[in-house]
Amino acid sequence: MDLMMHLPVLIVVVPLLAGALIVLLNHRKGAWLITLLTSIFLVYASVQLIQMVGQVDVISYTLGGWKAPLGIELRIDALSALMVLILAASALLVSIYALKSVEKEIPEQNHVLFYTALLLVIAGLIGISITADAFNIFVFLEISSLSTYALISMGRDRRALHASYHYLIMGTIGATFILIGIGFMYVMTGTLNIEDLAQRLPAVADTNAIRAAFAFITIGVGIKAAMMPLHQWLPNAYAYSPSVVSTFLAATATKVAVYVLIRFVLSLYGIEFSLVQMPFDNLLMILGTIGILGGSVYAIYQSNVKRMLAYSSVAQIGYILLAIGLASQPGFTAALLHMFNHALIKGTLFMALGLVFFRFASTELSVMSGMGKTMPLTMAAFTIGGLSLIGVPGTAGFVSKWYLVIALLDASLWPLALLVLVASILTLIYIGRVIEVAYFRPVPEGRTRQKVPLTMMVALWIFALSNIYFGLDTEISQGMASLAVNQLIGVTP
Amino acid sequence: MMIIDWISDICLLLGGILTLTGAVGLLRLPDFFTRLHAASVTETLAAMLLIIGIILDTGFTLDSAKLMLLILIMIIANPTITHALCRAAANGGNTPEMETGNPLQSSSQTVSQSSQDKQVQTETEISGKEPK
Amino acid sequence: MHELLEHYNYWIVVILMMMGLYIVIASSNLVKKLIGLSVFQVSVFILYITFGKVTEGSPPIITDNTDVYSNPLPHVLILTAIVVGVATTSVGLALIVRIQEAYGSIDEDEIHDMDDKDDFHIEKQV
Amino acid sequence: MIENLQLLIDVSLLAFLVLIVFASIKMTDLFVVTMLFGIFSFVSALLFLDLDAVDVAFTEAAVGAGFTTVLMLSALRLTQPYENVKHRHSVLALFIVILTGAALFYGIADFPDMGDPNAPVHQHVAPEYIQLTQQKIDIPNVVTAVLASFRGYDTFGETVVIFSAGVAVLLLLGMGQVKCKQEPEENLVLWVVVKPMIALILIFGLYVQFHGDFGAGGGFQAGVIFASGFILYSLVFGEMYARRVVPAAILPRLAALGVLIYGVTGLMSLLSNKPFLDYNALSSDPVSGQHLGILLVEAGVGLAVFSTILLIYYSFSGREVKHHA
Repeated sequence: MDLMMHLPVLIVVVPLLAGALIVLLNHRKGAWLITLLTSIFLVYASVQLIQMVGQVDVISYTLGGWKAPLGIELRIDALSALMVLILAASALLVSIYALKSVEKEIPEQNHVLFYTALLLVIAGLIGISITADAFNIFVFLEISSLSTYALISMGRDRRALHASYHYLIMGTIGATFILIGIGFMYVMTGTLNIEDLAQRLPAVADTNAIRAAFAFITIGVGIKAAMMPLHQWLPNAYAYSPSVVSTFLAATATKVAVYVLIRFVLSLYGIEFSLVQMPFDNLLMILGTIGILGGSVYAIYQSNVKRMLAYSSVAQIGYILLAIGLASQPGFTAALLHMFNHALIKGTLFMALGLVFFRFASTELSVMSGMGKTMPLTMAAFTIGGLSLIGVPGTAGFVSKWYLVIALLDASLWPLALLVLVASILTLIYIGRVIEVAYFRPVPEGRTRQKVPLTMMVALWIFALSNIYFGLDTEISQGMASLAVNQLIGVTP
Repeated sequence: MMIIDWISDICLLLGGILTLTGAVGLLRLPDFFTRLHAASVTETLAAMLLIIGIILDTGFTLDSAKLMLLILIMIIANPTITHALCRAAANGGNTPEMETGNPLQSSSQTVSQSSQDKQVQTETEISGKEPK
Repeated sequence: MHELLEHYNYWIVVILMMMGLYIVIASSNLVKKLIGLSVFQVSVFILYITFGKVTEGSPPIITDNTDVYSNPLPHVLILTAIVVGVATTSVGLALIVRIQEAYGSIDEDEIHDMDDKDDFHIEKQV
Repeated sequence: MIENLQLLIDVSLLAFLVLIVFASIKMTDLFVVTMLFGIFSFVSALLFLDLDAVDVAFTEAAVGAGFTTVLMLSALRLTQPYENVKHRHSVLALFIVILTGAALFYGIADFPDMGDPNAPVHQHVAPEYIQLTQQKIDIPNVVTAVLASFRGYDTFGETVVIFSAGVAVLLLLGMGQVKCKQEPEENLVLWVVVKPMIALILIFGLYVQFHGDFGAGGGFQAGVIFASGFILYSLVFGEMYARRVVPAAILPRLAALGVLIYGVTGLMSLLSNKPFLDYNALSSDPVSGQHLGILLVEAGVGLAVFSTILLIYYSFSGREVKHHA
């Protein structure tokens, strides 16, 4: 048995079965341990997969031994491998962090099921990232979504319940839209495999059905990705969910939706159809711009820091969409880089807030007064994350913004490049508010230096330092991104 | 063979007519219990006649054996369901109309209980008519 | 007659979808929203099953009587989708029960007002 | 003749569906809306039957008309059965709905005709499924073959979906507890009739489970039917007794076991270095390997679905009505 050969399917099946195993064993500490071991395996597997992709370009794995359009195929190219790496790394850090955080925030009788749901979300998102079957995307989308609804509702505030319900309604509408889109493509071509679809679509590309399918998939994925006018579910869902959940979701969930969009736009429809024939590039750029400005402005007005960052996530999705809308090689590279870097940034920020919540059971701005002195390490990490979000040189955030601005200038869209800089100033304002309160407001009376668990601190600092590392050494992230782009648009480097 | 075909046709026809009367009764009868009575005609006798008609038409195959089982289950289940519904309605404070001599003359307006009114409203709306 | 009926299913399915979506968006009752969502999903199921129908075909269970079978693939897809639908509905209902317990209401507008009050309350503390 | 009849049924059932949904838009009594939705599901199940989708019809009837309705009624018990009558921002709603509808009408305009055997859907992959099922899997029900073998990975996902729904409901509502006073009223007729009925339902569930290769049915439908037998028992005799027969605490484990059975069956093929879910590896003879594989995964699906459905029911029915403070 050659396990290496089966890694593509194992990275989905192992977390799924681990989730079931946790329920079967029903042991509280064991649940955490299994989650941790699973995530370690996932990180190992994703690194292996990246190396394999470097050698053979595309790994194809046919499930059940049935060839592609008949059976379901898993396809891992550089883009999928990058997604799996982001997911696996976030999963590992989050599960280290979860040990103490879950103990604090979740009632004891729910721990086992909480970890199960977490593993199912991870597995679902990985499943979406590596499948080459349009319908299979829907199935794994629902696995991750259902568990996400449950996880969000575990927040202590009653608003978490409402936020979760709201997400359930919008998310299901989104998923059903995707289902409609897939159906429309299926009826015109008779196949569900993405490669096969890509081959058969050009013959029927000039039909209403295919254009409508494109619209439905875009809107459906747009809801899941919190594209600006469809973002209403996101702020409260992130703000009121438990720290572990908001960290993992902020680092990964919307990115997977953007991944699906890229997959459909580039691998399936092809640039020719989606970005040239349809006025999709302009649409994406407009939506991206709205997202950047709207998200940033909303973020400034929030008094809850978690919700502020949630709105900031909406803005960051705007950057990614804007970059995709450029329909150029530098644009796509910038988009993928930002997906990677934003995961690091938001992971850091939400974890830091999780520590604040751990101590003070609140993430209101007022609570953070003087926190630079009472929780210096946490706030230092938060500051690194914040600087990275603004795009200060030497941080990961700078790299992706740099690439985005270059790509914009390449397309001689200097007003948009200016806009990106303006948006950075907006980011500076809302992050600055937090920093100001934390470092320059007085420490509330009687509050001393706070202790926090080591595991949580370690996870936080790994995230924070990776922001700096990937800000200085861009070889890995940039190399992966450009390899993925070259594979997607069929250019050999 | 001819006779069996004839019997089958008669069964189907009779079943159809009974279904129709049941439906009319469900719409026109005044209160919950009389309506349930009308519905029970449809779900026992009419359904059974239809199935018998089909059995006779197809001859004796595995399918018709399954249909016979279906009849058996319907004989047991449907009256029980009607019974349970009646009991539940009676326990829920819904009493049959006893005073009015001819139930057909008591229109839905005279039925005072609100739950019955709602029932009437539901069914008239489904049938596309305006409630009074 | 037949020409007119060839797209009949699709038209009705679209109307059903629109009605389902309308219930989801326009109704402020959480249970009714969920029912609307189910109607929306079931109409998509009908769409898929309509794809699979072959004229004069029979169910895709191999028998000696016929060679023309309807397409089994949409059936398989929709079996999965039905499961997804019931899963979503049950999670949604569980959420509604918890919302009722926490807010004392299942009317979305009322819940929104209460949410706003919660926000305001916290801001006042600040 | 038969075709015209099918078309006639199709047309009238669809018209029914529209009427039912229209009525439920108008209704404000949630009990009525719930019952209408049950009818809606049942009529759509009939429609699926008419469109040759027997397995789908079976599932929709068991799930949509049966289980979902029971669940909604249980939820209404815990909430409020009436809707506040008001139509808010219906202009926005209408706008969105009309926009969506327009896109849909635009899209369906150049669909192939319904039932056209030359449509791409019937030309590309489907014929191979039918052919290969006869050659390599050798079971009559092509849907089961595609479900469990060709697209077994999807079905694995489906099993996990229902499992994750169970986990979610359990996280939200807990398993619930039953007080002794919650016994239902004495009803001799029901008691006498229901007892043999439950036996029949359970036998039918087993039949559906193991007959899925040959006719409509399979693990999913069987799981729902089996669970509905226990739900009936708990409705008529009291949940306390039902919980004595199947304790709530083992249900999550059974569901997890179902998922594990499916997953491990898939992993077995890895031992002989064949891809995940390749049942040919299960036996020296590929065809009997397929049979064994399908049997095992269907058993996994059945177990997972049965326990999850019953678990969800327990969670709802075992929860006490709490009044908001």
